Amino acid sequence: MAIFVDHNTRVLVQGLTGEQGRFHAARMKEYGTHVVAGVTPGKGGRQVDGTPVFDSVEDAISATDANVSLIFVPAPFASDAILEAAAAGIPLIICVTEGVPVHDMARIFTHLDSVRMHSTLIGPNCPGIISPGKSNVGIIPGSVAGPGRVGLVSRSGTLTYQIMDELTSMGIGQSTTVGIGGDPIVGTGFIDCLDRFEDDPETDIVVLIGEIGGEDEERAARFIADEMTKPVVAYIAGFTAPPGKRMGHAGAIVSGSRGTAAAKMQALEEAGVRVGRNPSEVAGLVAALSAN
Amino acid sequence: MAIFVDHNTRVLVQGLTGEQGRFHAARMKEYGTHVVAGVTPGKGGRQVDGTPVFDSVEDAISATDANVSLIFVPAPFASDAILEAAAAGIPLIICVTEGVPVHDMARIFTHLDSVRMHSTLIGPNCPGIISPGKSNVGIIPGSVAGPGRVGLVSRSGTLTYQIMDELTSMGIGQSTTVGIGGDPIVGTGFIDCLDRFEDDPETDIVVLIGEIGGEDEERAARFIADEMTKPVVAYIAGFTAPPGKRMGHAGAIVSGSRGTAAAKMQALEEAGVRVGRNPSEVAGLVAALSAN
Amino acid sequence: MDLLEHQGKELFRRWGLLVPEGRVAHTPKQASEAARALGPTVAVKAQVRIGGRGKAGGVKIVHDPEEAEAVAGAMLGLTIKGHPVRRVLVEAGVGITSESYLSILLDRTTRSHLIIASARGGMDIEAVAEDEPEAITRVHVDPLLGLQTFQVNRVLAGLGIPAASRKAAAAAVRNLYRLYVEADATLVEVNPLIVTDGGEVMALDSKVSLDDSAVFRHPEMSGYAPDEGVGSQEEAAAKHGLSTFLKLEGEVGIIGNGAGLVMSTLDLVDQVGGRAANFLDVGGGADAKVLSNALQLILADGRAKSVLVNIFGGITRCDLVAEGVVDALGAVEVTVPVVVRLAGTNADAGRRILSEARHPMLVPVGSMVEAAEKAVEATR
Amino acid sequence: MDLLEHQGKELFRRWGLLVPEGRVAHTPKQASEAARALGPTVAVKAQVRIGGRGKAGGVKIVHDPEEAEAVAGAMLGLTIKGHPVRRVLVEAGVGITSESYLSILLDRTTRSHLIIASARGGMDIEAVAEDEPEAITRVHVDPLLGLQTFQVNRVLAGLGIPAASRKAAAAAVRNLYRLYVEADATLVEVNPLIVTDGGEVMALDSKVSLDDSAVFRHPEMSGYAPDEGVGSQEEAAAKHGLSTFLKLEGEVGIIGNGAGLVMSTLDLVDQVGGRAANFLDVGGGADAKVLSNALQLILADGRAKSVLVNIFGGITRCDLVAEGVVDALGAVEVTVPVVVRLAGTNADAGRRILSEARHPMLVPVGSMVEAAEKAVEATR
Repeated sequence: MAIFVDHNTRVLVQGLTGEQGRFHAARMKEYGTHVVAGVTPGKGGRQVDGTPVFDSVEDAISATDANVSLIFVPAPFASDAILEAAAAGIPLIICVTEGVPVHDMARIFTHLDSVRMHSTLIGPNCPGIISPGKSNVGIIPGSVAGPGRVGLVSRSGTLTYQIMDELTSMGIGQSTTVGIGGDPIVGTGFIDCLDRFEDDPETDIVVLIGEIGGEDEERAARFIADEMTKPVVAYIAGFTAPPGKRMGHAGAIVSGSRGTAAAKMQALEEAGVRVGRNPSEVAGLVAALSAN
Repeated sequence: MAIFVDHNTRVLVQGLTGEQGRFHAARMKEYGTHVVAGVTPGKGGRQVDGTPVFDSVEDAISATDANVSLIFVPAPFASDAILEAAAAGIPLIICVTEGVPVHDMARIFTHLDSVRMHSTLIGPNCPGIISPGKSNVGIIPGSVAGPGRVGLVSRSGTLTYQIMDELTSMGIGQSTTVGIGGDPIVGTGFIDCLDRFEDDPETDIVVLIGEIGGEDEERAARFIADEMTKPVVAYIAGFTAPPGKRMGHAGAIVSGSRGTAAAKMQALEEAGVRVGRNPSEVAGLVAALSAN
Repeated sequence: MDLLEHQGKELFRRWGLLVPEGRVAHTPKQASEAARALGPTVAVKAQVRIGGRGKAGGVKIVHDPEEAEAVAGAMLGLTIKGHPVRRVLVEAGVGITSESYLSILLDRTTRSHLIIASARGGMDIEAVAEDEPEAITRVHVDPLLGLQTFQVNRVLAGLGIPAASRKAAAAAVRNLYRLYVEADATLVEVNPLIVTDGGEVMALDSKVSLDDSAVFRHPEMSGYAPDEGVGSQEEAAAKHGLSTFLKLEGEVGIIGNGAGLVMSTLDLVDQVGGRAANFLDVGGGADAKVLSNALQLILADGRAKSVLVNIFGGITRCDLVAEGVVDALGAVEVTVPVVVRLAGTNADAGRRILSEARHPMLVPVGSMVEAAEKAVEATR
Repeated sequence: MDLLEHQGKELFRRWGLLVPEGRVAHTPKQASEAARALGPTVAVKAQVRIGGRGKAGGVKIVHDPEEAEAVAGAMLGLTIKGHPVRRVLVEAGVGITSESYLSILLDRTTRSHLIIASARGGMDIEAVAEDEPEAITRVHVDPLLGLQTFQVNRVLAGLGIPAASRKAAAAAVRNLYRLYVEADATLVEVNPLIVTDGGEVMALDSKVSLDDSAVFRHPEMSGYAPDEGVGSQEEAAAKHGLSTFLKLEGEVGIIGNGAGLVMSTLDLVDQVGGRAANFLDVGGGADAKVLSNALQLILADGRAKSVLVNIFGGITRCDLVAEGVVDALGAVEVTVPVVVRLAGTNADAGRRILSEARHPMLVPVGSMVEAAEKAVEATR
């Protein structure tokens, strides 16, 4: 099973003809991911490393039965790319692009919320999703992942690779790692991912990697307390971040007294979540749970 | 049971202080409908015939637990009134107002389609809903209705009264009559009403009263064929309407070869619906079915 | 409200679409003057609110002012499918390298906006849709989200615009969508949308329908409403606030309350072998004055060989309706039967008023079917 | 991007909100000239990107140009919560009859826009929300639907605007919302929004944050970006494309790849008893040049008593990172320990490069925890 992506995943890459798109598509194929199409308006008919390019998502789906769209197009065009993929009815859209304006995302989020729309959006500004040994859609280095029964969901990139790497080197594999992205508004939040992991028979333990800003971790904590039976281990980055300063990610900012790491950790611990103080501690907590 | 409105219906009237609102609220109360509040911005604190008036729908709901909003405000303000009622989360909104711009309705329809919105809109340009003996919300004259087990759903007003009157005078009462309205875009179409009648244990037979324009009757026919077990009798007005001419209702217009009464009748008959050629024939068909 | 070609093009211009230079002429003389200013080669086009004028001789290309004057003279005498030609549009000729079809309309089924594009310009699009469905591109636009770039790209592909004119065509598509939304149109059609020999993208024809319900937002557009001419029945109806009046071809005058009921009455008249002379809905809550005006309007026209008044009283009170009928019968000379059927609120009182009037032309009846039969019978 | 008060007011004016007449002064002399033009009574207000300047002496009312000059002179020497005052805004005095609070911000929880209104103007709104929650009105606006009339009415009720100024206040609310959307703001705050003694509705202060990601749509607004002064560390970072650089108060210089990992590194340094001197994310796929620049930037500042380089190679290659580190160590004199932890892609090759460099200040370590400990230890 795993969640979101697996052996049946057929990826089209919006922006395949760009430098980033081409580079990561090649890495994904190397990993064994089925990359079946690229889309760049006006460049239909070409090929990139053997993958056919189409003018539109609609054309690409008709020709290749792609069921996931991975977006690498530059920020000014990313909103249009997301809306095109959604209009074409593709079930899963993963947007890696960083720097999508937040007003665009507010509109897109509201639009995708319509009952007529049937697409799940991951990101933007996210590293993508990997189900180790099955499919790798995005920029997560496959080398840090190993197949197993721990699910990860995270707002960040390299920090997640760090934790995956520690787990893998301890012999603890992962069912799926989902990078939901570091922007103030992302298409899919922690809760939806936790819900899927809870329902996934191939996941035993879930790791949530949060950071300062917003209150998604607090809401996730309530969800865990109310709805989850599987153990959850968490990590929160940004305890030392000063208020009002954006810590790299557009969404990682403490506003006044809101969005602090301390508040998030407290909420999670009150929900029964074990919170590690650094990546190694997180790995250790997961290892202890796995041993049971 | 009945559908949409019954003994538990508590009506607030948006535009109660206007001439129309006041007149029809009085008639509704006379019928026994619970009219609990009025809303007119800037006129909060007044009373109209003993009914308290509030500045906003939110205030009115807090104070009176109203669960249906009936809208009589003039067309330029009707869209705002609908959106206010929906934002306040009222489950059922009935808009009597005629002349709401169709672009406004396209936007409102899309908005109400969001999974975050929980309101059903009937109308605009509709006569409302009556569940005889229980509740009368709108402008349908209570005198033509009698309680019973026939459900009616219609795009028109007086034509429906005519058919109700013929049924009632033959001793055939109604569970609920829903006037969905005569505009090109209405909040709730035939199918949703048919679905509710199908599920309503107090309804045995359904009468569908359509007219030229659009293809809602054709879609209703498919729904009847696929989903309904209860017998349906139909009537279509406008066989003699010339193409391109608007027959009173903004939605009653044959465009090219589309939206003709003949096509609608054929679709309904192919779905097993008995179609009467005039109101009396419709009443006769229902009587025959009732006798079985 | 359907606009004339030149009115639609006024809107096109206002929203940044290119159209040929042109002038409206009400007389042959004005047409020749326009041809002198815009020519030598100009198009003379009859301005009527109906399609198919080309086949009916409503569009001519001429090469000098004298020819323009002669052609306009002939055209201004024409009646195309019942629509008299009261003005012509004289337009400068343009060199065409390609013709496409572009329209935006309200799609009732999906409750959204629909853009239709085709490279088969200048043809009957319904016929193209029938014969070559793959030659038609359909793009639905979400009313809240609005037109997106990827959709413009789809439309451009459908239009088959040459690469050099893509940018201009994209602007035309965006401008047309803005017009459609901002002017509260229910249809905007450009057939053909051309690429000129200079690479410009231009609307050679226009068909625009505006939402009557939204005129309050566009008071400046109320001037586009059809001007049916002084003294016409439509003008009289409008003057009496009877806005849902429609002239038809038959001989039975029809008055009723409620659009559905009136349509149903027309159908019944047809079923028993007659034809309606008009559609007239007096609306909800009509009083004696409204009824009297409505009846006098139908009687004054002289085409009706009988009149059918069909009222189902809800808010409308049948006693007031009856008073209105009697008032009208007293006010004008009545030479045709007036069949009146009253039901609902105060119907008994109404029927009493009618029978007490004892007017020889007044025919009170009990049911809709009987009303239709009596009214049609009287026309024979 | 947080704007200064006068920049926010520039936007207010552009979007039709009233603000007092005012001039920016960079010198006491300019302030006295402004006071002469706008006075006699003017407000002199320090322009800093931080709240609470009033209590810090950053806002003064003065009554003649000489006083203005003196006050501005004192103010231009101030540093308010670490923000040096580089300019003041001199504004004409206005008569106030009421003060309200109005703001619009992105509500991350509902993914929609949130308008906050209160009749308690001129106060700390978080304190009002705490003490008198019923004095705060919150209205969520759907991002696709936009601001509706009923919502404006709710906001006006919350603002407590007197009836005579309702229309002006409604326009102010609508204009502020337009600004918020059209300028891609994430926060617009007016505290206080006043009614003047003439009944006008005016923004007496402004707080505006724009979305950095949307600057490509508003190139004219890029000039609002903080000008940290020539020769500053921020300027140097920006010059090298290291845009996610943030100066902090501590003594351990931090370089890492990925925002989460860098935050995590800062936290670890804190956990083992140190404090970070900066936040510096070199981003994805950094090469030797980027790393060398980043390291030289931190070393040049002189505040760091040690530097911690923490790289998890994904797209980033650790061998290139190591080359960059070695390059920087060769390019400048290094007097503080540089602790380097490499993991992921090509980490072994990277570690080999480091050890072969045999630089006395270079401290290769195996884990993040060890890295933090070594780096903090070195600062003692």
